[in-house]
Amino acid sequence: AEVHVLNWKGYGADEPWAIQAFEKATGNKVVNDFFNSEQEMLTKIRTNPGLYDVVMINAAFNNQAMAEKLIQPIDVSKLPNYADISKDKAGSPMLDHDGKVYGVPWVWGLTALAINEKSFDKPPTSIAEMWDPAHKGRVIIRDDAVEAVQFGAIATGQNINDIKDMDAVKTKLTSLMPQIKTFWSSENDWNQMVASNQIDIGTYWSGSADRAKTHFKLPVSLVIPKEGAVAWLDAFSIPAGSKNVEGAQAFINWMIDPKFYVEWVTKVGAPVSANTKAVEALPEDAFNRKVMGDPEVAKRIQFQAPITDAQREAYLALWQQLKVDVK
Amino acid sequence: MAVPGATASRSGQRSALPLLAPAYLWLTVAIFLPLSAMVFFSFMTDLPLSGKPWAFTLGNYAAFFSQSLYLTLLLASLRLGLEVTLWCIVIGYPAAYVLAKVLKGRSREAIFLLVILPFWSNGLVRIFSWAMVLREGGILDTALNAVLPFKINIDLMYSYPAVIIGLVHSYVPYMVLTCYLTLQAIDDSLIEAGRSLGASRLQVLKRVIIPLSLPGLVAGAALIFVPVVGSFMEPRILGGRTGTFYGTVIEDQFVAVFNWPLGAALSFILLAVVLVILAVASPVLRRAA
Amino acid sequence: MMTTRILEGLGRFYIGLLLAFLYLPIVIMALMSFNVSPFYQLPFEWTTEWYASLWHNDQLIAATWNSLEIAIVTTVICVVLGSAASLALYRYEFRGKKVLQALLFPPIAIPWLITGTAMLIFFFGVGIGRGLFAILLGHVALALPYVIVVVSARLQTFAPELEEAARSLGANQWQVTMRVTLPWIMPGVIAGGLFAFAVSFDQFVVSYFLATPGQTTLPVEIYAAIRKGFTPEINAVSTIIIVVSMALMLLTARFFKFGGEK
Amino acid sequence: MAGVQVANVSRSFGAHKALDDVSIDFADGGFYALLGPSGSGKTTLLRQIAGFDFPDSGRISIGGESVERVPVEKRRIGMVFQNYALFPNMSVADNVAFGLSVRGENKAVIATEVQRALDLVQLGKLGGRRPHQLSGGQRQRVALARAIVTKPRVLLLDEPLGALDKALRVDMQIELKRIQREIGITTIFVTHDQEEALTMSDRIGILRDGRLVQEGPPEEIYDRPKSEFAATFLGDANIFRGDATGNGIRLPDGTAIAAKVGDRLAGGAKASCAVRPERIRIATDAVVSDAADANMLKGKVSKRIFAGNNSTYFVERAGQTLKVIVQNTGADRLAEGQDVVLRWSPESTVLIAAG
Amino acid sequence: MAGVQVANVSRSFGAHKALDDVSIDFADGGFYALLGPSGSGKTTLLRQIAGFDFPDSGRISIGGESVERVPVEKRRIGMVFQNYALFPNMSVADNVAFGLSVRGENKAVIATEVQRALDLVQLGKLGGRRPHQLSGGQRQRVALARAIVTKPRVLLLDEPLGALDKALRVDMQIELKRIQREIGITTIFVTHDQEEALTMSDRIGILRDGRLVQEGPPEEIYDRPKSEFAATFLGDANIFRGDATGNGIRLPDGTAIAAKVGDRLAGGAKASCAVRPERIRIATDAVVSDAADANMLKGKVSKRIFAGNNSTYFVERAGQTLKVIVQNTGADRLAEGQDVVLRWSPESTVLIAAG
Ligand SMILES: Nc1ncnc2c1ncn2[C@@H]1O[C@H](COP(=O)(O)OP(=O)(O)OP(=O)(O)O)[C@@H](O)[C@H]1O
Ligand SMILES: Nc1ncnc2c1ncn2[C@@H]1O[C@H](COP(=O)(O)OP(=O)(O)OP(=O)(O)O)[C@@H](O)[C@H]1O
Ligand SMILES: [Mg+2]
Ligand SMILES: [Mg+2]
Repeated sequence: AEVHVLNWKGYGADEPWAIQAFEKATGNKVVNDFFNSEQEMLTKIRTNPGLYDVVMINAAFNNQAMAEKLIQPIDVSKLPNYADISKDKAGSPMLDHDGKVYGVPWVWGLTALAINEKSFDKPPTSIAEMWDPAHKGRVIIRDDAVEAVQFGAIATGQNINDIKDMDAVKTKLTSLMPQIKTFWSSENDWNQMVASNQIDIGTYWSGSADRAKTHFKLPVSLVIPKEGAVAWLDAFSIPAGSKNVEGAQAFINWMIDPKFYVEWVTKVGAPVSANTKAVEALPEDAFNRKVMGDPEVAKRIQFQAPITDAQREAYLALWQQLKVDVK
Repeated sequence: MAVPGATASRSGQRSALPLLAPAYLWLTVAIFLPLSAMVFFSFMTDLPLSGKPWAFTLGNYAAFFSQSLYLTLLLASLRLGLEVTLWCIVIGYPAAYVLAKVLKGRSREAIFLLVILPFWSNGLVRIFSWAMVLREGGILDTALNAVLPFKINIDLMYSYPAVIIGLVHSYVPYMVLTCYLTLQAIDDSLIEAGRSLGASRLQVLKRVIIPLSLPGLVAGAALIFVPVVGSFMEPRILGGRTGTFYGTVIEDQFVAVFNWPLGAALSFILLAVVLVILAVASPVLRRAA
Repeated sequence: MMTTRILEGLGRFYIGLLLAFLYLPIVIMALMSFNVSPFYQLPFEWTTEWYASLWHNDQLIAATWNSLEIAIVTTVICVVLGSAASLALYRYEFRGKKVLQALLFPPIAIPWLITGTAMLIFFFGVGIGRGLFAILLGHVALALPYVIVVVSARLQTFAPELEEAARSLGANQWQVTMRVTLPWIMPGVIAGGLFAFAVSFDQFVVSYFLATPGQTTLPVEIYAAIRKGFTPEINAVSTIIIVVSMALMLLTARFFKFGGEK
Repeated sequence: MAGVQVANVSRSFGAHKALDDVSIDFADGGFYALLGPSGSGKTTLLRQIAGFDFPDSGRISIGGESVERVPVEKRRIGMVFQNYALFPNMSVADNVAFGLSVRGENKAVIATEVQRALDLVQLGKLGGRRPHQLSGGQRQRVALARAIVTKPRVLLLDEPLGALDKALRVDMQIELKRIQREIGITTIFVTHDQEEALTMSDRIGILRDGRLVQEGPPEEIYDRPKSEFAATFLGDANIFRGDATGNGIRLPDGTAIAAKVGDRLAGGAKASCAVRPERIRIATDAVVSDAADANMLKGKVSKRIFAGNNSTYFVERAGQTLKVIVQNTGADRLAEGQDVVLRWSPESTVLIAAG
Repeated sequence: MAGVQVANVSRSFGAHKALDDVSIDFADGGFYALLGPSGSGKTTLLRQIAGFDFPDSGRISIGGESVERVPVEKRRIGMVFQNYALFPNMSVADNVAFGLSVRGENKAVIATEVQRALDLVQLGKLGGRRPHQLSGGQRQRVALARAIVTKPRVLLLDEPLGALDKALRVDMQIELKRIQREIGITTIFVTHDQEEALTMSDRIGILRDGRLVQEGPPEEIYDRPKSEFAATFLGDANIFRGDATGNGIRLPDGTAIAAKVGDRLAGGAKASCAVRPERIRIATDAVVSDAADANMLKGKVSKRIFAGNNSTYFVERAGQTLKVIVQNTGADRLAEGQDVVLRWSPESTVLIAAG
């Protein structure tokens, strides 16, 4: 049977070696489809009922998908590896509703800072580095309203899920705009900018930074600033109307398996697995184990909670205004 | 030359129908009906698709007027469209003229096709290549510094000029093509007649050739101006910080916040503005012809 | 006489400049397909590894073929339907003609993103669904207005008494069209066809919405690939396409006259 | 074959009446010349018959059958356009072959017919050229060959020989007449060459401002014009205006002019007499030669213009310039300023009611 | 103003020599007619003078100055194109105004000049029309008005009156001559109307296959053609071929024809005699009238063709058809089949060396 998987492109689930092994082991054939934004992902499930068997959903969106009845509860007893998932993640209220599991935590990561190693003798520790006039025109951030605003919240010492002082965020971000070279929207953008030595510092995803260093051998390293960072959790769900639930379960289980994870990290570079066993299978000094597993770090990071449409639109309005003002 | 409706008047609708029907049926099914659905959505508070309650509203259109942002961006986009169109005319028209009236023989056909060909490469790949050329330490920078005795820093990337360059590059073949089509049809004896009456080449160009090639010029200008006003890909990638335009905010509504009703309303406002501009321009242009 | 020669020389020079401008990114694209770094990094290091890996990238190759097929079919359909419609708009006077002409602009003016979403929803609603057929449906609709606009521009230069002459010689409407009108507007038809091909072949947005997994087109593949990390395989495949089409075009240029005749 | 009936046809362009209630019966197999000043509606009339344009009122029949609903291509006409309308994208031979080839004629037959038609218009060797590589006269001949090669039942010729030199024109005239007689094509021919109209046609129609002024066989129109306009438009005429007497008119200065041709008019009415310049004999006043010439006037030669086979003398008389044509037989010329006597017979004088 | 010198100009299109070593001196202020069969190179020659096209060899000067490097717009010419070349995008008035307006003339001046030019070509009321709304002759007149309104120093007219009826044509001829005389424009005029060429021009040049065949004042060319071609091309001629005698030729059947005009030829050489049809007197054989006519032949009338002011009799004689033109003075006609005697004087007979 076929398992239709909807995920970001190049995000583990489409690694040829993994798929090959999975297909060999379970007899299911994997068909990958990709999205470029969460909204698009939702649209795709909405307009293709019954097409997908597995969908990767950021935990912050799980609630919305469930409310729209786009996804179905998952029988976690069919997933042997589910037991190894760290309790704080497996029990997340973002994924479990009415005692039913709607999302299986897969990996988590950070939106933190990444630096061009060539531009720094010593890695910076503060988020304020981005505002340093020395980096004028050599800063890059993602073209994403929610992320930008939450980032501003961190820079102004606020809770990203409960921003009280929007004006402070706006002022902070306004003063950042002139520093910026351009906005990135894909890993490739970031990597190209570094490769051609056009930037010093910018926001980046932890998994991507890892990939840039490990896989592409670029002079990139991740910095988790002392003010904190935005964390996100990605989880797998099974869309309502899936025609191959069994295959979907097998696939999800495969994805949270330590064996796959270790291979993924070594060959490609990846975020941190939600499976504690998987993380433990990494070498002691692995970044995902040593830094990301550091309790000091854990204290500093803030997980993204779901946000309402109204908030999202307000963030977008703010973001667009900032971009227009800088023109 | 064109004698409008010389053979026409009599037959009208009935004769036109079989020729028009296939094209317009196709357009109806694949564009007009879907867009009508969008028009419908643009008057809703929310998409029915999303499973949330919805109601009719004019709010999406009101949003355009309540926030100065949209108007600012629309004007910026119109200016962008105008500038790109002008550059395309400035660059493309002479090339079309040379192709149509100066070059003769085989090389003409070959060059003509060569002009179109870049078009067949992927737009994104082309934009990335431009980044390579325009950035600091890129091809242009290196090449100029190799030639010039003094050191200059060329970093056009992520700026308004970069957007213009990228868009002009993408659209200039339209202008070359459409102008060529009408220029080539101008009888040489008209040019000769103009010069025998004492008009210099430039005057002949202005008074005879341009008016006669106007249909092509107008078609080309419309085919460039219209999509450029709504473009978002090139501005986003090449414009960097300054690359926010009307098209990009529409894109945001669709991609980032899933507010299709607002996105649709914004695009229909754009469409209306563009159509009004074309409608106002066409009689002016016709009079010039 | 002298000035004529000088002007001709200037003309050639100018065309050369234009071609240089047009081909600059293409050349870079081709060069980068031979560069080791996937991030357009210099210094240039020669490799053919991207061509080799392209060879094994079945998905990319399949997508390329899909794109080619769709573009060719789109071109043929657009040229036929578009030329017919242009002729009707040129020949006949009837009520509503202005409206029909104005209707050509929405497909061009509305950002493809919106059109694409609209198509997705509508096709989903009426049961056409997604897939290559839906993509074709969409591409033809997007390219048709271009063909009609271009062919109409050329038709405006046509002298109607030629049609009259042909009819006086006993040619019926079809023969008049095929043997007198069409040869005159041929440059426009060919140009329209080239546009249609370009619109379809480089069409990302609409294809993106309408493609089903496993059945994609080249631009969709490229866009998706860019999220992951751009590989110069894309440059490689683009280079191959350009080189092959250039060869084909220059070959055909030897056999056909694009200028029409005076 | 087929005659063409034009009945009460009118056609306006905006406020301008290009054709105004025109009725002509073009007899089957006849050769008909249409004459008229520039802009008088000749081309417009041909276009109505061909079916490119439609009358505002009136009807047109070909072969007895109304053609209102018959499209151009079914009317079986051949037409030479005033501006030729050659197909620019085809060679000369393909232009000529067009009519046969749309009919689905056999290739070999077409090739022979086309070559024959090209030979006929003396362009046998230029079949491979494109129209833009031809001279004006060559183009016109291609248009002619193209129109006749299909052997239409009605041939509409809009100044088909206007760009040809005299010798070629005569050759073409002979060929046209031959073809027209052989297959009995009804031919309607617009020309500005009067000699051509007079020598070739069975009948002539004269249009003026969209109206048919006079119609009839060439000699009748030439010898008995019904109006001053007809008299001066076809051929040349000296016009005298005065009051009708029983058998002619009396000029204001009292001179009587006798006329034996044309209208019979009651005495006293305003009337004109028309006399062809070649009918007047000119002599130095001393000589009296022929008593049969009842009309005589005195005058003074003001100018002589040489025109090949004849010369025209302009003679001043009572404020009027009279023209006299004299064949250049090699005899002595009259000098300018010489006093002369003009004589002509009443049989050469046409009486026309003033109108 | 300025004369035009064409010296040894040649121009080929591919293998075809459209102009072959042509030299003509168009005198300043002269009125020059170019004649020649269709395709003989007349338009090509005008285009060289105008500067649209360049000679392969030879040189052209205007006003004594070589114009090789002078672009068209600086040559100060006016041209009427064979196909008119009116600007389709401009009204009639704007077409005519074009030349003045590119010169930066004052608006009011332009308006007056344009109206005057349009009145002159009798189109005063049609200034607002577009060219495609005009009849053929009207278009031609617009082209003429457009060319003369700028008062050029050289006027190149390529069949400028070909689409006009006789009356209008005569009016235009008069106007053209008047303008040309008033401002002394050097005028070069292509026409197929022989009468027009003969009556209007100071000199005539005849082209054939790209070569200049003969050149001179009208009467000289008409009365003393230097070749059979010139004799038959301009006007009509009866040609007799035989062996030269001291004062004429002897036909193969032994008849002698006396000639007093043209070349002096040694006895025995092949030669021709040309006689204009209007110089021959035709009579029923009984009557003997004038002893001065040394040449006499007998024949039989085979046909008579009416051509308005004259008629042509075709007379068969020894396998040759001779033409005789008789003015239509109203006298009795000869019947077809009648035996006749033809007479003409040696002064009317041109001796031409066989070539
Ligand atoms: N572009 C061309 N290519 C080939 N031959 C040409 C071209 N232009 C003219 N010719 C030939 O040159 C010759 C002279 O042409 P030209 O137009 O001068 O003739 P013309 O004397 O004006 O004749 P007409 O009285 O028919 O207008 C013709 O035989 C014509 O076919
Ligand atoms: N499309 C039009 N719009 C307005 N007037 C027109 C149009 N076509 C023709 N006319 C006018 O109708 C009249 C008759 O034109 P037509 O072409 O029949 O003249 P014609 O007798 O053929 O003249 P010519 O001998 O000059 O060719 C002219 O006065 C002309 O200006
Ligand atoms: Mg006419
Ligand atoms: Mg010519």
